[in-house]
Amino acid sequence: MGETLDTRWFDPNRLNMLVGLLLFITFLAINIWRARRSPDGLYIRPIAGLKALDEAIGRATEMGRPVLFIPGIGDMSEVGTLAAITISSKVARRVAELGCDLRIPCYDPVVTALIDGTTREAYREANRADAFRPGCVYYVSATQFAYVASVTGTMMRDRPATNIYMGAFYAESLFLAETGNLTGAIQIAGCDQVTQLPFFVCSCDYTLLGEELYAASAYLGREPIQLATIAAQDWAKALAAGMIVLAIILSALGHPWLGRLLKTS
Amino acid sequence: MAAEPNGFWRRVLAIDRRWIFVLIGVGTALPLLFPVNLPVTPSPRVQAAYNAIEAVPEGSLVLMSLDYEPDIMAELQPMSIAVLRHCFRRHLKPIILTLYPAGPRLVEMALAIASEAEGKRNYDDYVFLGYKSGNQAVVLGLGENIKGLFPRDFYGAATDTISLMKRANSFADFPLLINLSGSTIADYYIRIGASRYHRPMILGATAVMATDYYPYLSSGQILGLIGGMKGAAEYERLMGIVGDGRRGMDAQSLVHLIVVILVLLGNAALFATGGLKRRVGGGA
Amino acid sequence: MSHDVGTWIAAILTLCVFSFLYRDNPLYRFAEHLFVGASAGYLLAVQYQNVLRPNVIEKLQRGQFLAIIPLVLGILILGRAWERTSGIARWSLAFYVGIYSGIAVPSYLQAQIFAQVADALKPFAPGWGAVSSALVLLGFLSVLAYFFFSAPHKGVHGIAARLGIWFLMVAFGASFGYTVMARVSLLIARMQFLMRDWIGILPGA
Amino acid sequence: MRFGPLVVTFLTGTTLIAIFFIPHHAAQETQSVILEWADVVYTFALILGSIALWMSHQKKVFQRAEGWFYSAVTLVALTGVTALGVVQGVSGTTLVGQIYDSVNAPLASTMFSLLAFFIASAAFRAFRARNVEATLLLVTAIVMMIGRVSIGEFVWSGFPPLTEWLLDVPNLAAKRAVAIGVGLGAVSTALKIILGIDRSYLGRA
Repeated sequence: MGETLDTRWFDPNRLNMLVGLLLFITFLAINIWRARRSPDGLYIRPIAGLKALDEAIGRATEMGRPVLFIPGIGDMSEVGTLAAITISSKVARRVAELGCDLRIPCYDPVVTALIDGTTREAYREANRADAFRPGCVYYVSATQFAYVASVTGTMMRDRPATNIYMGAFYAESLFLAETGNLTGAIQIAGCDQVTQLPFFVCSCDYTLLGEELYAASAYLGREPIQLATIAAQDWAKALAAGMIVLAIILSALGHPWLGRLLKTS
Repeated sequence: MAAEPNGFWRRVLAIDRRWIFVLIGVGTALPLLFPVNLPVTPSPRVQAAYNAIEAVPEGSLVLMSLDYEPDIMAELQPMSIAVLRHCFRRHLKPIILTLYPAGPRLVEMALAIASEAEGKRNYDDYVFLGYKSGNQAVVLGLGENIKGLFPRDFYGAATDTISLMKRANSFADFPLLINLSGSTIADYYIRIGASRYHRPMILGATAVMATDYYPYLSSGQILGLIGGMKGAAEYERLMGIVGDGRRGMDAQSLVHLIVVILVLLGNAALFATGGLKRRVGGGA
Repeated sequence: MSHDVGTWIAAILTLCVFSFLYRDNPLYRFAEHLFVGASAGYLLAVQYQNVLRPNVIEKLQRGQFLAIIPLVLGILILGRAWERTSGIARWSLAFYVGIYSGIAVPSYLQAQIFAQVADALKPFAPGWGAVSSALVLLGFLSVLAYFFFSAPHKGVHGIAARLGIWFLMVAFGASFGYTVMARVSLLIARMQFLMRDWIGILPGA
Repeated sequence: MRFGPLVVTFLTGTTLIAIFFIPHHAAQETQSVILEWADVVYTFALILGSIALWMSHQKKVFQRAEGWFYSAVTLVALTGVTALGVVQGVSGTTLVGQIYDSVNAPLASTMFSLLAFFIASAAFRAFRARNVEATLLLVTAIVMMIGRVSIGEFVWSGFPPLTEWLLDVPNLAAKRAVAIGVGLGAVSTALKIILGIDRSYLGRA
């Protein structure tokens, strides 16, 4: 049943995606250029949960209790995890400045290694390298509910004042958020799994919905280039919406070709 | 009540969550002990899955991939048992495999129950190939050479010596694929087995996953869809048997009812204590 | 009552976990620590059997020396164990992050953007279906408006974003209600395990 | 020192994006080799994490810190399961397989089933009709909960189709918009990393 080996150097069925990708990179380049030219020229609407993040860390400092940062149970193939790493480093920096205790239990071992590095760096940048406690970023278990068991145990015993959930979450979302709610912690969540959002919305004080999570990681940096990427995404969204409306109108008039252009394999 | 206005409703609002836990626990256990067997009406999607198996000619091979682990077996195991029994009843010959390392024990349990109920025997009526690691790569391999992928079955017999396996070389030899899956493995079977090799396929999934697969149903890539314990109960109903799916349905109904009553009670309490007038920020 | 040791262990551990519902206690703490150790150990063993042995050890034994590359990359990661050598782990992490970012770009583009847009392009269904189709389009556009960050939520955009939030809330309610069913099924199965497989007061299998 | 790893990320990232568009068998084989290497890197990260886990619990046991007994449980489980699994293998018939069946599996499924309790308490607490958004959430959730079980059909035969409509129309609209937004956000996040715009993962914000 030997299938003949594929010797094509390009898959023509994916041309539309290549065009889409190049178009998106162009959007990025234009917006980065715009941001460089006038750093204050880009408007990005504020995200409610982010202001709360600062206050929540402040509250933990006042109460003398730890901040618990949970980077989700996604591995590196999930972009939510990448956003979680960026956000964790901003949170670590703020925690280092204020001088409270930080704990980051991790699910994925590679993510653990990455966050360990970014957290050390964040403490160094805040000139508090001495305050970094080795072991505050730790691997628990890459088994969903073993991770949950351990993290909820930490919540019940160490009583963190602030729980921050950022990243890719699955069934454990409700378990963690309900336990955190029971301990009376301030809870801020952000997750890109639509099916888990309702549970965070019900049990947390603030929830970043879907792509607000990625926007947050750009927003926290407040670097113009980072914000430029959000603007580029907005352009792409507008384009997608426009094309959908146009295609539906066209096909109602008997021209379904636009829809066919978007079919992928 | 007059002395302490809204006293009852205030207590309702401030109820310890452990009382809710007790209610849920009792609400689950009681119907299991004292079943009333509420009626179960099969949905069109489950009926379609049932019909797909009915349509396979007697004596045909069917490929069954049972891909889940113990943590979600509650939703998929009753389904596996019901579908296996259906295949056996129709004198089909299932070739079974799993893509999860902890899967074989569950498959063995399901096979033990189904084969005993329908009086079927290993090697004469079915073959269990066991577990193979590699997810997508395995599904791709099934389209090429099954015996190469599984040189031995789960019990160590060489697959080229098993008479049922003589006919089983690749997807092409199966008039029906059955995938009962708790994960994205379902996508691989749909993309590769159903789409690339154009095999008729039915899918069983967890209740949460099931909605994500409706589009494949309307596009015809899968013929039927069984979702969660409820789907298993509907399947059992079609088969005229009582399994863990149907046994669970009373508890399922009662717990849902309890949750709904709790929510209504909470809102009544909020209304009675005037809490609704306070403007509170949105959840999001 | 069951006579199987495995069933007894499973049943006792099940009760240990259920005890968490009352409050945190030594039984739960025991189960938690056992679970963490056993699962971390199981993963290590599985990775050894399924990855390290076939992809590195056996390959090197067969003289396929290309397997040295992942081995070196892997060993570099271990540098993170000490402060002084932690910098060298960056090389393997950079490799790893590069791979998954590279995979993410086309796969999200395909599965999340193109597939969804293509799906949204289906012509309106006839009759009453058209109302539903129109609602889907309206909901889609308004939720997209909510996620449009470059403009403040004012005027028409503000109204659209507000409508978007309403659609989101309905979707969340649907997900929530739908998930209840799945979770209750899992609890039913645990109860069945305790009452049938362990104590034996429930009939049937 | 950081320039090198950035180049590595850029090269692996762009290579994997390119492979997506190249159906040539050599490209596809390259991809599987790279993924195999990534698996090895992951395994070493797992070893690193497990060593750290072991050390932290060992420290607690030696110092007789609060809860040292529980740490001892983790240590024994971790060491025992790893050793047995590496020596004997992990399939169903081995000792590790049996430990998995009577320890890991019931613990996982019981933890999972606790969600049935939590989903009820979360619904009771959070589903309060305080404003339009919360009301939409709660009404949809109630319809879903009632409509998808036998008792719902019993009360009103229109419930099941209503739940289907909720899933197919408002739910679909919101999910689709979120999916497209998430997809674009994911693509740009990954691109930022590949192009070196976002270097925070290397330890520089």
